[in-house]
Amino acid sequence: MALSREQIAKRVAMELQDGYYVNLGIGIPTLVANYVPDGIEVMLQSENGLLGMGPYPSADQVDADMINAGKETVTAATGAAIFSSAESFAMIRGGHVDLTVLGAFEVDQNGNIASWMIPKKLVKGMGGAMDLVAGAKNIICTMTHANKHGESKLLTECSLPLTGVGCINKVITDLALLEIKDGAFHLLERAPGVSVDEIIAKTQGKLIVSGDVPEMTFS
Amino acid sequence: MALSREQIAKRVAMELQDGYYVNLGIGIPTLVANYVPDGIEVMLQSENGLLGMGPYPSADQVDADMINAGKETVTAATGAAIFSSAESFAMIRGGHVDLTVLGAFEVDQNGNIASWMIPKKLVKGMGGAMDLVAGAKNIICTMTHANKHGESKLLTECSLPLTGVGCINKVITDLALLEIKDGAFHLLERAPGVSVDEIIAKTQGKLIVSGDVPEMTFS
Amino acid sequence: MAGFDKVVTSYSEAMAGLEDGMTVIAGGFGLCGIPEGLIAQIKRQGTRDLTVVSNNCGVDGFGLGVLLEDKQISKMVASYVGENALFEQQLLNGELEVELTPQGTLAEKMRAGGAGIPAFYTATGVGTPVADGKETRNINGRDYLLEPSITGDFAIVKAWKADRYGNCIYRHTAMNFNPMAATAGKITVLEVEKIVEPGELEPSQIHTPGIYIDRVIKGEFEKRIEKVTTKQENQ
Amino acid sequence: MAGFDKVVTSYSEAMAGLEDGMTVIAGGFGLCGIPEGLIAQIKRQGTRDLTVVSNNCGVDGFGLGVLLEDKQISKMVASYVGENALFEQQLLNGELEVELTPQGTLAEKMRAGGAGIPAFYTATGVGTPVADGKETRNINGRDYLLEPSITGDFAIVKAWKADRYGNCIYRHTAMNFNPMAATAGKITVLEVEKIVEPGELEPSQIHTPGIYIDRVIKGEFEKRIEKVTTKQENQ
Repeated sequence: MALSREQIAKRVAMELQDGYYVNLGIGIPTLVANYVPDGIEVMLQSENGLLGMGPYPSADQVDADMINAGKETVTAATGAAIFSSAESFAMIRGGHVDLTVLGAFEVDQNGNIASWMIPKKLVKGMGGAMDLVAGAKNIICTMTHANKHGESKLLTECSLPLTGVGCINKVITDLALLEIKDGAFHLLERAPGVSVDEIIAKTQGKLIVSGDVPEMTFS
Repeated sequence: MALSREQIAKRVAMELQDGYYVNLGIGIPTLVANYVPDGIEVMLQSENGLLGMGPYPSADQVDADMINAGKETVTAATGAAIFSSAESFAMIRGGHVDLTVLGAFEVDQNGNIASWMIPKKLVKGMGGAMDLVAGAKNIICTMTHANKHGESKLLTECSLPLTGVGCINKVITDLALLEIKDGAFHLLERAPGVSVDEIIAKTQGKLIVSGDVPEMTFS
Repeated sequence: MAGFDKVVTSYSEAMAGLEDGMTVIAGGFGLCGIPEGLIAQIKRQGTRDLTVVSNNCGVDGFGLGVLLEDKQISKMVASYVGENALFEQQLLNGELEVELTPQGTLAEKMRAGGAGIPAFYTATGVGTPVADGKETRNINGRDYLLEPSITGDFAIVKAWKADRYGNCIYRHTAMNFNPMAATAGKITVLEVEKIVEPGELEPSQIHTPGIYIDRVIKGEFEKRIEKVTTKQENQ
Repeated sequence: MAGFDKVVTSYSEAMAGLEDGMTVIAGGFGLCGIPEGLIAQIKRQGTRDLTVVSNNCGVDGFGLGVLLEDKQISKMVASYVGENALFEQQLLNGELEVELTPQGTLAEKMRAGGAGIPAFYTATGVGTPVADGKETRNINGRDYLLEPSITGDFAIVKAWKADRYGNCIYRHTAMNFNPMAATAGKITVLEVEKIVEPGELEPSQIHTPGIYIDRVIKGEFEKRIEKVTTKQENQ
């Protein structure tokens, strides 16, 4: 069965390593913070200028001067640092963030990503997404495998205007975990109960399936 | 009579205006701080990362962590700010310093300056001088009018490798105050007792003398 | 004003010299850390045809959004502008031009502008619509875009505490774009919650040195919150 | 080390991985704010053929100058190097290569290196020997040089206080080149006077966030002064 948003987040969280500095995008990526494995510490970077984002505040802790990149009120974790947006993107652009997790409209077999602009629809802007995909060493893209019309979002070539070129290493969808390398999606894991055939059917880009593909586990 | 180092500094100090942020180079420029006119406040910028340099410390105030760009122990004035060298040169390069005063080996009629390198002599480096001359809005160069062999240091064209191009507005020497514009030195003031003829004789570059040239006053 | 005392007591003094057609760089991220009183003054003055450079453009009725009400902004340079209906409408009507700029590139363009760096290379935006019309250059095997810096006729900045010389500190994440904006204005106006005497701020803890600041005014802040999220609601 | 605790207890751990031929970026201005113990460790290790990037190269017998004694430095990138006889001698003998770089350009090269900006334009050095072999480009009517950024295999940095995560603050003008150096090393090692617990430093007052720091060690500092100048002597 296709994974829920929470299950996608849970699987992403298993990619975390102790001591990682991580930037989580809006949507499913945000949920990853709820599933950090036991015994592991990560520090969340928020691109407005916060390293060490804590949980949401209690009602009486809410402070208009303490927000995250999603403009939500947050707290600072113990050992946090706060700095300017220029410094924040110096970190991001300079490759100091260990892992970035973000959503997308489309990803293609060359690691290109489209996530910000749908022609003829109103474009709100790319925010920090272009900097994140250009700067991160290690990027996981979370998305549904196909759109609501059943059309694949894992493509030979992105059809929408790009956010970044050749930057996505790994995609975790509701159906599968795939690595992108050498111009192809490599199927590494499938969601419990989802068949390899379904994944093949819903992947428009070049897909490499080698041997038995294990089911995901979540711990 | 030719001005002393102190008199040159005193004349430079008359160019200060209330509220100026000023960078003073090593040598005669440093002395300018001793002659800030009454009723005027200036703030000294030191390029290692100090805005608001105070006087030298008393013996018991000496702190190895508080130095100026000349590596001398100093104090911080009231209202000082301390920052990184990158921030310091952002200020300088970005044109935020109101006035820079520095010495030179040679200056020419096009505002070029040579101050750091004598071929075949050991070159110690340009330090911050190239950034200062490229960034300052307003630069006064202090120097002796001629070298110890009597050869002019105000030239048609600098003979030594340059520190900066077309950047010097004003020169205050032991003999005269000159403005540089339109490819010539314009004689504005002469040191008390120094004749225009002497200045003409000791200026190799194009010199414009118009009307009576007043003697300098120092207050 | 004498010497380094940059404190002004009226908003009209604070924004004196702002004229139609000028470029204004504004600090703030969403509604966090915005110079509320300076924005209100621009609305009051009715200055028109402004180019505004800021990460966002406020919301309907608050922040930079209020400058849309009388169509005072003709061009907006921002990374994300989706929070107000009026913006959308003026954009679709062609009354408003928008230059979308990646957030990190925008921050760096302001910093570079203030630091006398006219242009820099960044990998951000290579191969995307952001690269259109820009030089792409391969440096050490990777492609980069040449991005020009930004300066403004005015910068409007919000800090927490400033001394009379303009040395200031920001509070928490209300810092955001303010330090870079502060460096990039020909005239930089700082609106603060508290004015203190020179010497009260520890020199090495000052976020923006006074050399960048031309005028300081004490403001009153509503500090509207765009998205109140709390533990109770979410966990 | 587990999680974010970056504290190491020996200098050999602190500098583990430094190999012959590597590039080391060092903070400090003259003898002010230099990582004394890390420099001593490099001398002890005997690592050779190093490229060292630092504003200065210490003095005879102290600071980076000690690395000249056994000819460990093959190339020095600096803005001013005139303070030691050994340097002069090795330079004249051709044992040492020097790349003189304007101080502000050097600071910006380190910052750019850490910030993922491969090159930037600056007016500093146009028309001078510094421009030799570099692209000069006219932007908006003024000439600028293209300057590539600098990164190092190691950065060695000195701060006042750091927490175990590497968040740190510098003391007075001992800040100087340290914050930029900290960002520009593949491995950045921080030597500090005091180690505090996470949470003890106010988040918005941290000069260098821990994300840039790989290892932290507590050192003992002589803090030699290059030029003691006092009121009595000078006024």
